[in-house]
Amino acid sequence: MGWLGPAEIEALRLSLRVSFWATLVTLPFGIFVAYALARWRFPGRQVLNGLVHLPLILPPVVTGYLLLLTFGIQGPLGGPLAELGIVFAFRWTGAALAAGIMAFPLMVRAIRLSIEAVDPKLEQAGATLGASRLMVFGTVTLPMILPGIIAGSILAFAKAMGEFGATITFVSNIPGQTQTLPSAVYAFLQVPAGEAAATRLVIISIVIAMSALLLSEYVGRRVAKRVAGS
Amino acid sequence: MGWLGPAEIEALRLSLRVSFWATLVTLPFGIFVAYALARWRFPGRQVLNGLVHLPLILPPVVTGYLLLLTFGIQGPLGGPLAELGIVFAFRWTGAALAAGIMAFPLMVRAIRLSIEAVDPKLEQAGATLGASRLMVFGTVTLPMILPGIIAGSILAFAKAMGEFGATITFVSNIPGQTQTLPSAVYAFLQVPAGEAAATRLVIISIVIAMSALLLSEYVGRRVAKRVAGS
Amino acid sequence: AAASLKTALDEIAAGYEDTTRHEVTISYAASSVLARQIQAGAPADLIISANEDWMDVLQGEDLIEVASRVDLLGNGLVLIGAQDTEPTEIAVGLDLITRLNGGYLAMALVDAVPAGIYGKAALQNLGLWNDVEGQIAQTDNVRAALALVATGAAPLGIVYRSDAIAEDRVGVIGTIPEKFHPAIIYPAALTISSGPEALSFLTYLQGDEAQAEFLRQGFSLPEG
Amino acid sequence: MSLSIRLQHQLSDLALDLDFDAPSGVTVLFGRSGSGKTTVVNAVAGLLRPAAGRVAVDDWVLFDTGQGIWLPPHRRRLGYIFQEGRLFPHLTVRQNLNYGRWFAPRGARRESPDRVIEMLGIGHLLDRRPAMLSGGEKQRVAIGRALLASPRLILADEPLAALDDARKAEILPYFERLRDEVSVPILYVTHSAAEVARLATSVVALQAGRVVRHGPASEVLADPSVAPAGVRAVGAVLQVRVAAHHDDGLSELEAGGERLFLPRIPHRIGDELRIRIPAQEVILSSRRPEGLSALNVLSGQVDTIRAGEGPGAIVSVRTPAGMVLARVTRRSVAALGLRQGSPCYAVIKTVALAPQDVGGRVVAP
Amino acid sequence: MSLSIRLQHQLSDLALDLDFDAPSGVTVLFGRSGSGKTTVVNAVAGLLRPAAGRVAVDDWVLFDTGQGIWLPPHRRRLGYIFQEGRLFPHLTVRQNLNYGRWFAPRGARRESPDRVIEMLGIGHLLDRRPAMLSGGEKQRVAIGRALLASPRLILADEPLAALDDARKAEILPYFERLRDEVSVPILYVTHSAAEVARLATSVVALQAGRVVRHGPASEVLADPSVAPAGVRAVGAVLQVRVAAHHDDGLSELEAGGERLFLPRIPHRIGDELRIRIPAQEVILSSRRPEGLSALNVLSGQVDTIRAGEGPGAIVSVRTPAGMVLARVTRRSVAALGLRQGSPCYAVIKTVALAPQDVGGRVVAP
Ligand SMILES: Nc1ncnc2c1ncn2[C@@H]1O[C@H](COP(=O)(O)OP(=O)(O)OP(=O)(O)O)[C@@H](O)[C@H]1O
Ligand SMILES: Nc1ncnc2c1ncn2[C@@H]1O[C@H](COP(=O)(O)OP(=O)(O)OP(=O)(O)O)[C@@H](O)[C@H]1O
Ligand SMILES: [Mg+2]
Ligand SMILES: [Mg+2]
Repeated sequence: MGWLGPAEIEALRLSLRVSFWATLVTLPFGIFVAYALARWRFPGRQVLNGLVHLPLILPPVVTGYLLLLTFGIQGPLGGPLAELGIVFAFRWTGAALAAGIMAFPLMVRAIRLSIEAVDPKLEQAGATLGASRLMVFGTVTLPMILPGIIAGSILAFAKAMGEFGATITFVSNIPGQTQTLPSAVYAFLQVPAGEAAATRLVIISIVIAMSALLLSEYVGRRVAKRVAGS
Repeated sequence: MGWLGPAEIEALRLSLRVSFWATLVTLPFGIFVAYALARWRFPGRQVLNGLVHLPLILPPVVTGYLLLLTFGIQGPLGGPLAELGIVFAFRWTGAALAAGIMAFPLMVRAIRLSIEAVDPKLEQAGATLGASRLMVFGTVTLPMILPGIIAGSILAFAKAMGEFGATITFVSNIPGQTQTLPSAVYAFLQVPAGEAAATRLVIISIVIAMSALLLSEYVGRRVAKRVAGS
Repeated sequence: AAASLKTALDEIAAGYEDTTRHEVTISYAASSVLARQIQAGAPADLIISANEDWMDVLQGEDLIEVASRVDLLGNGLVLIGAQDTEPTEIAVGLDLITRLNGGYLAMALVDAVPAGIYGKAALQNLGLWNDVEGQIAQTDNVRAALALVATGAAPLGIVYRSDAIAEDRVGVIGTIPEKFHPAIIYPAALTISSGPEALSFLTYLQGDEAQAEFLRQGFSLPEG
Repeated sequence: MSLSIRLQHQLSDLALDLDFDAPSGVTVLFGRSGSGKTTVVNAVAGLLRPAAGRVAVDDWVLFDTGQGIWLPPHRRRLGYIFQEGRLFPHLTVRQNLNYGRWFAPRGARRESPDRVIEMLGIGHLLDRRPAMLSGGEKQRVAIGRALLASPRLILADEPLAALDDARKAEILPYFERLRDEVSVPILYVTHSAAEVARLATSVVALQAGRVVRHGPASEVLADPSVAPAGVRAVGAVLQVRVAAHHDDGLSELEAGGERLFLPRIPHRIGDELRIRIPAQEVILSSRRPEGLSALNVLSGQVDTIRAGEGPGAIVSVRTPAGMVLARVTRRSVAALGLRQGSPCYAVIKTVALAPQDVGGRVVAP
Repeated sequence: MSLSIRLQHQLSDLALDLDFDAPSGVTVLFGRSGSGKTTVVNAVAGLLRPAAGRVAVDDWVLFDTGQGIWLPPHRRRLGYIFQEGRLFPHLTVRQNLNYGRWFAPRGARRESPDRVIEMLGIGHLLDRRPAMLSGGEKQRVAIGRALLASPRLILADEPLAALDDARKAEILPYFERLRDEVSVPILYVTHSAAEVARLATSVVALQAGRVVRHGPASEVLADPSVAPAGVRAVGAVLQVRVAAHHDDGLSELEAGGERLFLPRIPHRIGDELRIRIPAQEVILSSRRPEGLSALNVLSGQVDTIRAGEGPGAIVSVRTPAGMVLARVTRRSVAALGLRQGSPCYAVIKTVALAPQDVGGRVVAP
């Protein structure tokens, strides 16, 4: 990558790291919430559903601002967490948090749809064979929704790679810490003659996201084949 | 809504109009592309898939800029379309275009997942009963994926309601034409003491998007009930 | 620092690092974002804003060292058009409407973004505001306004001089005389949590080497 | 109308390679689980594209790899009753039933929906969705859906397996009617000996993807060496006329001057019928039996004696009523000294002639 | 072990209201399509929560609305063979088979997988996925999966309907073994008279959600007035001993000093068996028959004569071998002058005693 400056390579690596962790850490939550929304009826279900979708609806800047207020050093959650050693403010972890939250609705929607497509009769069959609810989930539901999980994760990863508004508002644009590819693109776009550099970074984003997409298609197809067996 | 100024009501109405049309007009394309990706194998399938996801990956500003280059008055598509009387530049239609394109990947993903969950054996059964491919689609596949279509549409609508970066870059912010709620929110956030007004608008966005969500849950559940019959 | 300073500041910071072996980390974002982050306790030492209002807010909340506040830079507004447009003098009675020819005037948000606010003031002072008010395409930042003109979407635009001179695809029709708008100031200040190196960098920014670079990028130095 | 089928196809570990002509009427595909029956039916339906082959109804070619003809499934005008039902979950029973009718060409022969609904006993289910049906109810709706599509070819993959005997007995006549009156060719997969015996015009026995026996039902059924439907299905068919209905619940039939009694049947006096007499149920006697509870005794001569595998033999006895088959042990053949031409008596229990074995009309293959 | 079931539940247009005790062994639920059989089985499995009721295996309560007990399905230790298979599509056949074993408690009685796989004839399918199986193969895997879960209660909803006769004949003994040796209670839904006759310890006849007849299989089967499995299933059960195997393919049995011949059975000489003699297959004679092809003649006296509906009657004949039932016409009863105490001869065709009707051991209810 001779045509990338060290700062750009830095941004690329950071973006990958942020998106990777954002996806990985939100995944269990995403699966849990999707399952709860798909299969359980509980009071507050619609509230949860609304909350999950919030980042999609709000302008990213607003989400970032809310994150800043909540998870900032002086925020109601940021303070206590900081005492536990978990600091989000102006760290790459914060960028991951922002990206994860922005990507969360996409992930949940995808997984939820695939859970809803699983025939409860198969889950029942698992139960009669002695598998507890959790076991049924692990051995029947989870494998059958793998295509949805992969789809949801890649969608989330792609979204995280492209996330910008909430991230820059929450954790700013600090090279090496929070300057992800999109932030770098933004910075380049703010100055004269930055277009060339911005274009370069955009192309990198595209290449990475497309590779992830292709990979997910490939894996998803193989898994779907296994699941459908045809 | 006494506590909303006329400009804000204008922005609200415009946002609703833009999101509604963005969703409605992209829907047939979304269904078609989702079907093609789910059920057909053709050369360029992965390219199409990548293209669809592009707006998700790119920073919205970049998407907006590309739209400007393509659909601007002097763009390769904008020019010819303008001669046909279809002008996007600085019109609400352009805002709808931007919103639609930004929301497209979400819509396609949701619909595609639900198409993939339809058992091809039922489509085969339709075929043996004399229904052509198109008829099978209309009478078997389409009704069965309605929950996915509703989910995808609401997701797209919500995304369209929150879209800002691509819109303002492509068609800027012209009150009454392209000043949607998020643009207004952004503007308020740029100035000190704009928070109160921004909060007001954000709450409106949330209420609207949540209502859409609730409605979609309700309709989706009813449809799913019909489809699953249980 | 304000995002529009990126090119210049990157150069200057590199020079500073070479001479002092101190490391400088710069985060570029919109002035409003930077101000809010400092409000929320961002670990910043020095802030360079494109917006005096936000600096006033921070000062009001005692988040910056009042003594260190300086007006670091200035800038000018220009009216731009397509590459080949004829330069004109900008004065009261400018035939802006004719030149727009039904098209839009690209500006940053006229009530929110500094460039837009200055531009609106200029238009008001030029007595043009009421005429063009309905024909303004506002963008979230100056660069986007510049892009509208550069791509031909808008025939005219009002942007910073520093942005206009580097864009080949637009031509400067004329600089808006400073008397028509409030002085465009980039204030800088140390935050209350700043360390000693921050002061040295702020001082360096005001040195000759740095100022020459700023001038090269189209900024001006504040009067006085 | 006749159906000709030639197929070559390789499945994971089954090589399908068969070639047979099915005369008009019901062709029963018979074979063990996994022998390829459903695969053949799918190929005829166009749901599976075989490597090579040809399927035609008379000169209407459904596909022919040689000529490159391939009619898509929806152009084949089929009534396919799937082994697993495949009802449309989003449609009500009524809509499921009507589905095929929407697409049937205007001029097509139409079944009366009311008649089909009544016969299948699904009138009270019309507004339900499939998820609210029992297993047997689903299958009945699936049968109705296929029949109402005005098909030119019916494919039935174990259509009655999920149904109880009483319901089977009600639906079987309908297939018979299709076979006899409407002359729609029917390709019928079943494991049930009674269904084979009752419906089959011809039987194709499959084994591991190949045809091991193929012929008119009466021949295949009378052949103890193959007995694709199990030896219990071997039997003879007699042409009879209803002579009288008696007060004690018996009907009297006349055949070649002989009288036969069986439990009351619904036909009118004078009706011509064919009844199947399972070889299983016939006892032979070397002298006229007396004091026996069996009311039906036909005298005749032994025509042939065919020993099958195992201890049994099938003895054909020529009687005035027609040829009767009896399944007896080889030991009895020896004990009674039976050989070709021996006079003997065929004893048939009245109750053994169940209404199930009486068909309105049995078309000779 | 005995299973007691009491249920009240309202379905769309079926009111389920039943109460019966099933003794250990196989309880067959019998009834027309839509009569509520699957619903009952689902309630026992815990897949449906009935409005009121109680289900218990001995004193192990699965649920009791009165006491507020509700064991979730996975704690009920069931082997449920579903009417529609319900194999896990994402698992191979082998994994499907092993599924229940993963969750079986350590100490549970374990079936040998090899034995089950061999019996079901699915050894060559182990690495396939369900989508690549034929209908019958799927059902066999489903049976195997349930059996290998070490269940304390087996629920079988028409498990053999999709299988061919030969396969049925292979699998039936396995259910018999479960019933006789392992004493797992089995709730078995079937439409097949032969299965009822062969497996049922007790029979519960359902009609529109209610029990219309319930009793030991031998009683219900011997009662011509109900005949839930059709009159053809009525029959008697004799206790016999294998006396000899003959070269001509026949086996000789001994019962109370009388000899019976039937086609070769696999049991060893000296084995004690119970065989079912369908009433259908028995002819009565007032004098000792001679010159008949039937090898089995038992002399005895008429015990009871029960007229059913229709033209038939069931005559019980007390013979040295035990009680034998014969289904004859009322006309024959009159013609032969049969009344209680009349001496008579029961004639049973050798080939009518099919191996299908021979059980290793039939537990008296
Ligand atoms: N989920 C349901 N909701 C409402 N009604 C139902 C539901 N499932 C079944 N039914 C109805 O309840 C009745 C009993 O159904 P069930 O499945 O128990 O019958 P079954 O005796 O098993 O029949 P089959 O032999 O056809 O399988 C039927 O009339 C059926 O239509
Ligand atoms: N999609 C498939 N891919 C590969 N092999 C298959 C597929 N479907 C079925 N088979 C195999 O092909 C063989 C024939 O299957 P088919 O369904 O035609 O059997 P069948 O005669 O209908 O059996 P049954 O009576 O059990 O329904 C079986 O061995 C089966 O395992
Ligand atoms: Mg099959
Ligand atoms: Mg059932």
